[in-house]
Amino acid sequence: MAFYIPYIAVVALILIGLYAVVFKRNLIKIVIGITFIECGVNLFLITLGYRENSTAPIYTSSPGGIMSLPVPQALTLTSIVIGVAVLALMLSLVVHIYRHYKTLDARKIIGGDEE
Amino acid sequence: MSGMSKIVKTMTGVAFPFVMIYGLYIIVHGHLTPGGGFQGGAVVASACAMILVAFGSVWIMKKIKESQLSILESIGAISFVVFAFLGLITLFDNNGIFFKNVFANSHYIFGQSVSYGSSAANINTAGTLPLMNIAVGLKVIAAIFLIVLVMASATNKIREGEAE
Amino acid sequence: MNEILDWIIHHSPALIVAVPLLGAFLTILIGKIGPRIRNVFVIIITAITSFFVLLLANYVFTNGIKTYVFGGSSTSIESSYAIRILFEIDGLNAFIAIIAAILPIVAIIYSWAFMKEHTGLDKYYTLILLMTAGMLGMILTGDLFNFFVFLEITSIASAALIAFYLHKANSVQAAFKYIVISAIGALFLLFAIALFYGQYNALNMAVIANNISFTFIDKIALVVLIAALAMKAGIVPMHMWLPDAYGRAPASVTVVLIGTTLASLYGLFRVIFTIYGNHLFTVDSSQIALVLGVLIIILAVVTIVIGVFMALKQNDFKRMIAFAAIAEIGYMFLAVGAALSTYTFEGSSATISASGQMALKGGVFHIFNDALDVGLLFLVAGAVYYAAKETSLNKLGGLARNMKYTTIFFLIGLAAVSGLPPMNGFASKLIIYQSTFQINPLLAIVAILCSILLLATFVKVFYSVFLGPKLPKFSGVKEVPKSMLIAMGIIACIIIFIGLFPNVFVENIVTPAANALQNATSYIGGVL
Amino acid sequence: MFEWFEPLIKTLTTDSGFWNPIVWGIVFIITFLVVYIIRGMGKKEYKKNTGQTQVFLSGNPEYEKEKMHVPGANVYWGFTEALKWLYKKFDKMHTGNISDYVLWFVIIMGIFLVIMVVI
Repeated sequence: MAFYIPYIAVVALILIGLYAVVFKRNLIKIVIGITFIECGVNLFLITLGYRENSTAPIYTSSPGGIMSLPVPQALTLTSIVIGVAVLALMLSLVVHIYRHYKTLDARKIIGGDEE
Repeated sequence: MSGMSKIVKTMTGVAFPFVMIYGLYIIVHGHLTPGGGFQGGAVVASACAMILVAFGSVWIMKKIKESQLSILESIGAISFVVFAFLGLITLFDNNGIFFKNVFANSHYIFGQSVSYGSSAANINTAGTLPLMNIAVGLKVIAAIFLIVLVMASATNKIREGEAE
Repeated sequence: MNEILDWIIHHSPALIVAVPLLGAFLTILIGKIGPRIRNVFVIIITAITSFFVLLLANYVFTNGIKTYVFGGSSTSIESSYAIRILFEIDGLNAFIAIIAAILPIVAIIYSWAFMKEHTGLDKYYTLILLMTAGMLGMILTGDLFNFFVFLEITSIASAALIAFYLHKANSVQAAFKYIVISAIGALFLLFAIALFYGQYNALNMAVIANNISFTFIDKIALVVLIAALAMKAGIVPMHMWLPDAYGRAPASVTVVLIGTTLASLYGLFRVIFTIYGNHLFTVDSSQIALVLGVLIIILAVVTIVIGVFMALKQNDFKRMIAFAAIAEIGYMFLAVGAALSTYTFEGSSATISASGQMALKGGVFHIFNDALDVGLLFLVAGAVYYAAKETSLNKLGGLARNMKYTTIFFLIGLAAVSGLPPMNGFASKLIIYQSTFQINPLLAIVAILCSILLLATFVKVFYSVFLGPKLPKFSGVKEVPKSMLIAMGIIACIIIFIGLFPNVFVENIVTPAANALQNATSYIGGVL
Repeated sequence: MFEWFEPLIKTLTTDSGFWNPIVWGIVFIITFLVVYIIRGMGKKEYKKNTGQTQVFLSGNPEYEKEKMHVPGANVYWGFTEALKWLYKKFDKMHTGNISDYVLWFVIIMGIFLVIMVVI
């Protein structure tokens, strides 16, 4: 059972993130929701990389037994780096939206015809 | 953003070199210990962000310009791609491959072979990898510091706009 | 000379991505010297990239699949150790890469004059080159995680470019919506990739395709992949970001955005036909293929109908073309869905019926035509905006008197996008109509009716923008500068060439792409 | 000598039809010539610099240029008016709210998931 707890956390994080994106009106909260989804996916990747009783894949003095491939960690790291860039871009766009609309309510930021 | 109290400024001055050195250590030892260009770069950039918070964006904008940081950033990115291109260096023969580690075991820079068995880590190994780590580190330092700096100065501008 | 050419072809998969990447970061440094040198430099970089793409495409169309492994010398991988980054190019990749190579060069020539008045152009060109690199990387890669990374590079660069007119509230909100949609789509893509990795310990598309056994988890992954990539490709009802983004971005950026949308569509085709293809079409599961095909057909019909009807109603030039672009994407999707629904199982492997194969050809052919037609129309819209500083159809009028060449280019684009002979759009739509008529006549009827409505839509634009009396407020409007005319001219020439000689194009380029789409086994064999 | 030209003029065959722009172009040009000849047979009654060149609106005075031009929103007014019930639904769908965009994505994913699981 304990083995499944990370997966439950993954599903919970993704659902919480989706809930925030779909039902929250504040743009900052929507951004936070996306970060939640990202955390869930990253946690999922990390969880997949776990092998019981395995060692780090340093070949020169291996004690033997199974090694766990460090690929998921590399993937997660890449995903985090991309996440930082996306987060920075989203927040700076939110700053600009606030400058134009003087509000962060998603229902009021709907575009429309050019003035 | 204006600066904070004198206590904060002093303590930032004390802590800054240690954080900086730690970050640079992570960058340079990326091929030996956990870490690498991004992680170390993020640590160094957080040191810079600490300075930003303590001394204020107005003070720091006098010392350093956005264009300088963006040049630094593109130099980091260019050198990364150039190191990747170095793999093609064996011209006109199909042994060269993009991203090939040409410096490994070559006895040039970072070119020593790793000795077999458990031993103390030798920093002078792994060929192109440490060089790429340094390039990535440079880019990450410049980029994250630039993001934080621009956002800090943007909030400054918004506040000024509201005051008008 | 031949040696150099061989060397370039051998390394071209890497160079195609690396050259624009290097150029992107060099642009910032070169921009310090002067704007003219920077513009020439960017044009040279994109021209070199396009040249490499053409060389590679030529090689692939004559010699078959080409693989390139980064940092390693052997081109194949053992199935147990499949973690190296690998580019694999078959007919389909090469076909889409040609489109992705044409669009940026046109956009950059166009923006020489179009963007002249703006500041921050160093970053503009950097981002366009990054977008090009990301787009080509998405198309050429044979690795799923790599696909995700390039998708994110493309999304970030394009979101920043959509917000280029920072002083306009609409551009900023469109960019925000685009980045939110891209981030969510890409994260679900990553989730699906993680599902694959957890099951098969592989990230390589060919290895996954070889091992796939269509378990319950694979079904979830398929659903997530289809939904995420369809959203990125602008399929109704997940299309709402597209008119926002296309309509508010500068016209030169929109042209490259079309390429990124098509790259996502390519990803969708790759997932359905290659990753799942091996299982779906070699094991007796034609029922799944049928259901998948019917689902895709439903989405496609909805896409065409809603795209066309919404386009008819719009009063903003660029937004209208954006909805028309959605309808055009629906046509490709319709053809592919129709082909998918005709899989029949015989003996050990499933085969697609003759009309299904024709539909596939039409769909693939239409990808190329759509990119060119819609791209040309967006460039015309940009030219009108440049000359009259206005995009609203209610305020424009009588521009044909002052802008002769732009009007001619618009007429070419109009004829092509609504499928009038002898433009390229007619050839591909004819194939789609005829093949879907044999699969189900209703589909063909819907397709033809919507095509007529598309013509009506653009006749409205033609009337309200270019015809009518000479309005006094536009009396000072002049023809746009040469660089913009050259950019429109390049696309118009390709459109007319394909329109006049469709068979050359279909035989030499489209057929290998359509065959590659059906042949998952050879894609797998290229690596293992 | 003209071998290079041969593949260019080949007919595009679909499995139930064919399409050759060259043939179409020839037919088009011939039709154009015939129409042009017939047009040339007409009378030349048009005279420059007379009342014939002025705008004639049943004897009413000519409006300003701005009012003479029908703006884009009024083209196909009848069509959009007749299909108002449909357009109302479409407008309800295109709210422009980012949350709704994501909601559609979730809905489509859910429908696909249900269908795939049932099979």
